[in-house]
Amino acid sequence: MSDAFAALMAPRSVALVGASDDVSRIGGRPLRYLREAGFAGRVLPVNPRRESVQGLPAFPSIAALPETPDTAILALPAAATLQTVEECAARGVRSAVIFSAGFAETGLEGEYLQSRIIATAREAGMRLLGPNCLGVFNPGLGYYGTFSVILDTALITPGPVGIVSQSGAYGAHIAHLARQRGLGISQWITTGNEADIDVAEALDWVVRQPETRVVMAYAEGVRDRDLFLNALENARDLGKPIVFMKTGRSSVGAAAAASHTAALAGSDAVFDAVLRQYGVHRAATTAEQIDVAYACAAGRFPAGNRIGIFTMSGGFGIQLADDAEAAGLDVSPMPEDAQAELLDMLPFASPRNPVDATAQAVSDLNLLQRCVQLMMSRGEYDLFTAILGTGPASRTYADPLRKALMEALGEAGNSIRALTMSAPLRWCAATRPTGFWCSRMARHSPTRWAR
Amino acid sequence: MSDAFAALMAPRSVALVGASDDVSRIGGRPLRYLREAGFAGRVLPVNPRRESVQGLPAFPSIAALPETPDTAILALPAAATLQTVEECAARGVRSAVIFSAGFAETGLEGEYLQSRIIATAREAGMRLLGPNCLGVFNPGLGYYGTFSVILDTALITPGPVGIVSQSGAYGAHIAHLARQRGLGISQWITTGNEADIDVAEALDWVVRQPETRVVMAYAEGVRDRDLFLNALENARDLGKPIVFMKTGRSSVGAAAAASHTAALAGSDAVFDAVLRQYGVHRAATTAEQIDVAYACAAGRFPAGNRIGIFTMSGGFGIQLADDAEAAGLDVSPMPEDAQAELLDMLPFASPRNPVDATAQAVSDLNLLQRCVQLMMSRGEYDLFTAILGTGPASRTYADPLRKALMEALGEAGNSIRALTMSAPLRWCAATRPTGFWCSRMARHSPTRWAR
Amino acid sequence: RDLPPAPMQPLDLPQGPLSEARAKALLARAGIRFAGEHLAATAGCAARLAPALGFPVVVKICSPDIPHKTEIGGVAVNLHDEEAVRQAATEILARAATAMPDARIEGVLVAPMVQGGVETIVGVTRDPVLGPVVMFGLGGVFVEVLKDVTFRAAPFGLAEAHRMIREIRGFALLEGVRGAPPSDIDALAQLLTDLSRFAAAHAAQVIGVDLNPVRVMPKGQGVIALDALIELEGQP
Amino acid sequence: RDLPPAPMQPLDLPQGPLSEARAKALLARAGIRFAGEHLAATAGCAARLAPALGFPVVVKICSPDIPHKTEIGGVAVNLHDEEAVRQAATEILARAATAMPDARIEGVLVAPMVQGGVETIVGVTRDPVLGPVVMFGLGGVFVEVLKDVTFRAAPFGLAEAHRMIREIRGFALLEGVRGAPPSDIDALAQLLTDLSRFAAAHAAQVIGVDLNPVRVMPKGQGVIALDALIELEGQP
Ligand SMILES: CC(C)(COP(=O)(O)OP(=O)(O)OC[C@H]1O[C@@H](n2cnc3c(N)ncnc32)[C@H](O)[C@@H]1OP(=O)(O)O)[C@@H](O)C(=O)NCCC(=O)NCCS
Ligand SMILES: CC(C)(COP(=O)(O)OP(=O)(O)OC[C@H]1O[C@@H](n2cnc3c(N)ncnc32)[C@H](O)[C@@H]1OP(=O)(O)O)[C@@H](O)C(=O)NCCC(=O)NCCS
Ligand SMILES: [Ca+2]
Ligand SMILES: [Ca+2]
Repeated sequence: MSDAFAALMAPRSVALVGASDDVSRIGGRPLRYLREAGFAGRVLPVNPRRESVQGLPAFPSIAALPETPDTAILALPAAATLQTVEECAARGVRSAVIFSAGFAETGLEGEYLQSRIIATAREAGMRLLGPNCLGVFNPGLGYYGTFSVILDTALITPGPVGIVSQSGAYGAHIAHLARQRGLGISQWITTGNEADIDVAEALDWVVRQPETRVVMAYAEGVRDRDLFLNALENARDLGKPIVFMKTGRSSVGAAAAASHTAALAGSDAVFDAVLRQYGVHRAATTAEQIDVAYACAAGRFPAGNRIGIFTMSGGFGIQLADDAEAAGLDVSPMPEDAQAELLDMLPFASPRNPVDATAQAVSDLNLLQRCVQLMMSRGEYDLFTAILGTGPASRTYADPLRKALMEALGEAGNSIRALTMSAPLRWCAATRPTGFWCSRMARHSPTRWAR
Repeated sequence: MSDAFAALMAPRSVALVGASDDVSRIGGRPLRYLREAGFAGRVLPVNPRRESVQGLPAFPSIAALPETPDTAILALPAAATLQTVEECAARGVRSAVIFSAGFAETGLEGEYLQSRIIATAREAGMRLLGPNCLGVFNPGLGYYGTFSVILDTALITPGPVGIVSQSGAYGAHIAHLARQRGLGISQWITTGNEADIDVAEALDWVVRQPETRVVMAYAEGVRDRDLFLNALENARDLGKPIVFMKTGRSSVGAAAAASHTAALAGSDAVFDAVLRQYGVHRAATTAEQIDVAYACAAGRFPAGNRIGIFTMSGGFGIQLADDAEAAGLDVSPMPEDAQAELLDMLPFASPRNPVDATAQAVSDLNLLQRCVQLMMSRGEYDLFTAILGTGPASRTYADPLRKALMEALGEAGNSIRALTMSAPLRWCAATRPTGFWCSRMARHSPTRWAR
Repeated sequence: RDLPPAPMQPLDLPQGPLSEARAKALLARAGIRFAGEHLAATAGCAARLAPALGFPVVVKICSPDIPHKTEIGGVAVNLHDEEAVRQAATEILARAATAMPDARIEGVLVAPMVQGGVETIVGVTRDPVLGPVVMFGLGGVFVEVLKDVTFRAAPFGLAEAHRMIREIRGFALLEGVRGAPPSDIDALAQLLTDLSRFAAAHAAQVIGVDLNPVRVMPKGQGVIALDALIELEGQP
Repeated sequence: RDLPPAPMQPLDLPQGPLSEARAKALLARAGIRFAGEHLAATAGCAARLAPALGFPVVVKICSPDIPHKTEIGGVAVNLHDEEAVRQAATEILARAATAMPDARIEGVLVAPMVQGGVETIVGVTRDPVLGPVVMFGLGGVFVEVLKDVTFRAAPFGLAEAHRMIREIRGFALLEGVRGAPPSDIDALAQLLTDLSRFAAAHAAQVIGVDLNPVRVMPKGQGVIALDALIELEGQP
C-alpha cells in the first residue's frame, strides 16, 4: 500500500492525460500549478491533438511516453477513461488519479464503466484514486495533482495539518480555510467515488506521515470497517488527533448521500459512538473543525484541566468562565495569599479567577504584567487564557499589549496559552511561535476551543 | 423617561467634565470622537486646571458654564464625582454619564458613595448612566459620549442594529464585530453599575427608536422585572427581534457576576425560559449573536419553513441539508416534473433537493442560471440558499458567479436568500442590497443561520 | 401571539400556613380541578364518607403544620373497605399526634385513589428577579434524574402553555408511547394558565405552590392534581 | 488507553434460531451471568423444580421458534407456590400449542423472580459498515421516550465499557438517586466487555443479540440478564 501511495503522492514523474493548453480548464490547471510550485519531478503532458501543452512537449498517448511515469492524472471525459487506464496498466504505471465525473454517481451505466476500470487496474496491480475526485497535493514536494481553483489565489504552505475528504469541494474548502488561519498542510487527498482507494486508506497514510500532526477528515460514510478502525487506532497510537466532519445525519442528507456517492452510510448514531470510542473529535460545524485542528496543530496538550482566566473586563471573564465550565474545565481560584497580593496591587481587581484587572490594566501595562506573572507563578494552571476583547484590534494599542503579555508569560512551562479576542491575523501570527493559540472571537465562542 | 433619554442620547449640548487635552486619555477621547464625527450640538469642556482643551475653551466648573447642558459626561476619579453630580443637580442638568470606576463594584465604601450620588440625582430629577460604564453613542447624530477605543479605528456607521450592554467591554466588542460585518448601529448604550438606568430601561428605549430593527443585548442579570418584561413585550409587538447574550450560567460565572456588578442574577434556567417565552433569541456564543442579528437586520423573515438548497458539490449539499433539518426546516423536494427538466439539462445532476448541479455548473454559468431559475419558479421555497464553497473567494471566478446568481434569482418574491461560502466581505456587501444574507463559512456553520 | 389571560380577581389570602384542604379550596377558585374528596374530622367520619367516593381510597393527614405528610407516615393508599379506612385514619391521627404534638389537625382527607394517566409536577416559585414563575415537568426519573423541567413567567395564555409543555424533553410521553393513549394536553395547558393567573394575582403573598403529582389523564378526561401545597408570605 | 480484551475462542454455533435456554447457555460461555434457572419439559416437572429456586418464580415458554414470548402469552410472573407454577406452565404450553402449532417446544423455563436493581437493555447489532456493535441503554422511558442509548464497536475493554456507560444521559440513575444504593457498574462494564468479545468472535454468524432486561443490582451484587435472544445467520 505505501508504495502505491508513494507513487500517488510523491511521484518522480507524472503523466497528465488530457492536458490542456488553457490554464483555466480542468485539464490545464494541474500543469499550471506544478510549474508554479516548481515541482522537481518530470511532468509529461499527454494529448493526441497537440505537439505541446503550455510550452511543454506533449505525447500522443501513454504508450508513446519516453518513460513509465509513477502516476497518471486523467482529465478526460468518462468515455475516454477506460482506454487510458488500459494503456496505463499495459505500461506498468503504478497509480492514477481520475478527475472525470460520469461514473457510479450517475447510475447503472456509469457504475458498469467504473467496474471495468477498476477491474483493469486491479489486474495490473495499479492503484486508482477517484473517479469523480479533485485529486491530491503534497505541498512539501510542490506536487499538485489537482484542478482545485483555491490554488489560483496562492499555492499551499507545507505544515502540520493533513486533509482527507470524500468530497472534493469540501476538501478544497477546508484547505482554503486552514490557509486563511495560517495553517500549513502536510498532504491533501480527495477520494471521490472511491472505486479503489477509500477515505480510510488515505486517512491511514496521511496519519502516518511524519509531517502530519493532526488530520481533518470528511466523509459521508465509510466502506471498509477494518481499514477505517485501523486508521483510527494508528492515529491514536501516534497521538495524532483526527477532527472529523461526518455528514448524512438527516433523512434528507442520507438520501442525498446515497445519490452522491455509493458510500454505504451506517446509522449515524453508531458512527458517532465509534468516533468517540477511538477518541476522534467529531466537529458539528466547519468552523469547529478548523478551530479544533488549529488548536491541535501546535502539538501542545494540557496536562490537566485547571484553567486560569485573565481579563480586563468582568463581563468577558464571566462569559469565558461559563464556557470553560460547560466544557468541563476547572476554573479554580488563585491561592488565598496570591489573591491578597493582587488586591494590594489593585484594590478594584477581582482576584479569584477570572482575574479581572479592570480597565486600569488597559492603560497600565505594567499592572497587566504583574497580574499575569502572578497567575503564571502561583496559579498552577494547566491552561492560561486571556480574553482581550478589541484591544488587539486597535491600531495604537495592539503591539504594546502583545509585547507586554509575551514578556509577562515568559517561556515558563508547558501550559497551553490561549487568547481569545478580535484581532487581525497578523497579530495572531506573531503570538503563535510561543505556543499561543489565538481564537478570534468574531468567528466562534470560547466554548469551542476549550478541550 | 423618554425626555431623559433624549437628553442622554441626543443632547443639544454636552459638558465633558474632566476633559483632557491628551486625546488618548479617558477624559480626552470623547471630545476627539465628537469632533471627528462633526457633532452638531455644543460641546463644553470642564476642567479647572486648563483654559482650553484640545483647542476648545474650557470652563472651571459646571456652575461656570454659559448654558445648562442637556447632559454631562463625568471622567473624574470616583472621589471627585459626588461634588460634580451635586453641581449638575443644582444647575438643572437633566442627565449624566459617569465613566468612573470605584463604586458599588468595589465594596462597601464604593457602594456608599454610589448611593449618595444616586440620591442627589434623584432628588433633582436627574437621570444617571453608570457609574463604571463606557457611555453611549448615537451615530446618526454623530454623538459619541464614550471613551471606547474601538472608535480609534473608525467611527460607526448608522444602521439597523441597536446595542445595549451592562458590560462596556462586551458592548464595544460586539459593536466592533458588527462593524466588521458591515452592519450599521442605531444606538449603543452601556449601563455599567446601573445605579439608575438599567439594561431593561435602555433596551426599551432602543427598541422603540425607529432606526432600530434588531437589538443585541448583554446582561449578567436584570434588576427590574416589570421594566424588563415590558421591554421584551414592546419589542415583540414592534416585530423587532432581540438577540441576547446572558452570562453567569456556571457556578464560577455566577460568582464572578456577583463581584462584578451588583446585579441580582436570577436562576439561569428561569431566565432562559422567560427569554423563550417572549420570543427572544438567546445566543450561546458571540458569533451566534452577531450572525442572528445580521440575519434579522435585513428585515425579511420567511413565511414558511420550506428551504431550497442549491449546490455545485454533493458534499456541501448534504452538510447543509443535515443542518437545515436539524434546525426544523423542511428540505422538501422539487416537483417531479421540475426534477425531470433538471435531469434533461444535466444528466449528472441530483435534481431533488439539495439540487446539485455538480462541478459542471462551475464552468457553465448558463447551466447554473437555468437550475436556479427552475428552483425559484417551481420549488415554492420560502428560503432559497446556495452553498458555494470557495468559488466567491476566487480572484477570477467571484464576480461572474455573483452576476450569474443575481440575474437568475431576479427580484422574485419575498423569499429569503442565503448564501453560505467563503468570500471576502466586499463580495458579501455586493449581494446584500437584494435581500441576501451571506454567511461566510469560515466563521460558522449553516445551522446557526437557519432560523 | 395569544393575548394574556384576563387577570384573576385576587382572593383574600390568609396569613400563615395552609392545610392541603384549604390550599385546594383556594386553587379551585382559580379553576384548578382536584379529585372530589372529603375532610373527615375523625376516623369514624372518614370510614362513613369513603363508600360514596368509591373504593379504593386514599387517606391523608390534613394540617397546616404538616407540609410533608409522608415523612410522618401521614398517608395511606389503596384502602379497599370501610374498615381499612377507619383503621388507617386512626393510625395516621395517632402518628401525627405523636410526631407533631403542636400541629393544628383539621382531620384526614379521604380521596378516591386516582390511577392511570401520566405523572407530572406543576408548581410556582418566586424568582428573586423575574417574580412568580410557573414550573412544569414530568414526574419520576424525568425530574429526578434528568431535571427535565421548564418555566414561564406568570401570567401566560393557553398558546404559551402549549409551547411550554412541548419544551420538555420527555414530551413524547404525553403523546402516548408503547400503545398508551395520548394525554389530555389541552387540560394540562389550561391548568398551567390557571395556575399562572393565580400566581400573578397573588405575587406579593405567594412564595410557592406545589402540585405534585398532577396526573394527566387520557385525552378528554382532564388533569387531576392529587396534592397541593401553598407557601404564603408570613409563615413561621 | 486500555488494551483490547483477549479475543474469545469462537464457539461452534448452530445454524438457525435458538431458544432462550440455548442462547443463555452460549452466552454463559462468554462469561455472562444469568439467574440460575431450569428447563422443565412438562408442567409437572416445572412445579417440582420451582421450590429449589425459591419463590416467587417466573415461568416462560422455551422454543427456538417463539422469539417473542409475551406476544403469545408465554410468560407468567410472580408465582408463589408449586400449584401456581403447575397451572401457569400448563396454560402456557397449551397457549403455545394453539398459537404456534409448528413451533418446536423445548419446555418451560422456571426462573427465580429477580427484583430490584436498575433496569437496562444491552444488545448487539450488526452495523452495515462498522460491523458488530454493542448497544447499551437504560430501560423504560429512557429507551422508549428518550432513545437514550449508546454504541461501541466490538470488541472493547473495561475502560471503554466504563466510558460507554457514562455516556448515557440517565447515568445518574446508576449512581443511585433518591436514596437508592449505587449500582454495580463494574459488573455492568464486565458484561458489556464480555458481550463485545462474544460479538467480535462470532461476527460472521451473529446478526443480533438482545439482553432485555438486564438488571444492574446494587454494588457488589452483579448484573443479571433476565432474557436472552440471539439471532443467527441462516435463520428462516
Ligand atoms: C474530465 C473532464 C473535465 C473533461 O472535460 P473536458 O475538458 O471538457 O474534456 P475534453 O474533451 O476537452 O478533453 C480534455 C483534453 O483531453 C484531450 N483528450 C481527449 N481524449 C484524449 C485521450 N484519449 N488522451 C489524451 N488526451 C485526450 C482533449 O483533446 C482535450 O484537450 P484540448 O483542451 O487540448 O483539446 C469532464 O469530463 C469531467 O468529468 N468534468 C467534471 C469533473 C469533476 O467534477 N470531478 C469531480 C471533482 S470533485
Ligand atoms: C474616570 C477616570 C478615568 C479618571 O482617571 P484620570 O483620567 O486618571 O483622572 P484625572 O485625575 O487625571 O482627572 C481627569 C481630568 O479631569 C480633571 N479634573 C479633576 N477634577 C476635576 C473636577 N472636579 N472638575 C473638572 N475636571 C476635573 C483633571 O485635571 C484631569 O484633567 P487633565 O488631564 O487636564 O489634568 C478613572 O478614575 C476611572 O474610573 N477609570 C476607570 C474607568 C472605567 O473603567 N470605567 C468602566 C468602563 S466599562
Ligand atoms: Ca406531594
Ligand atoms: Ca425480553
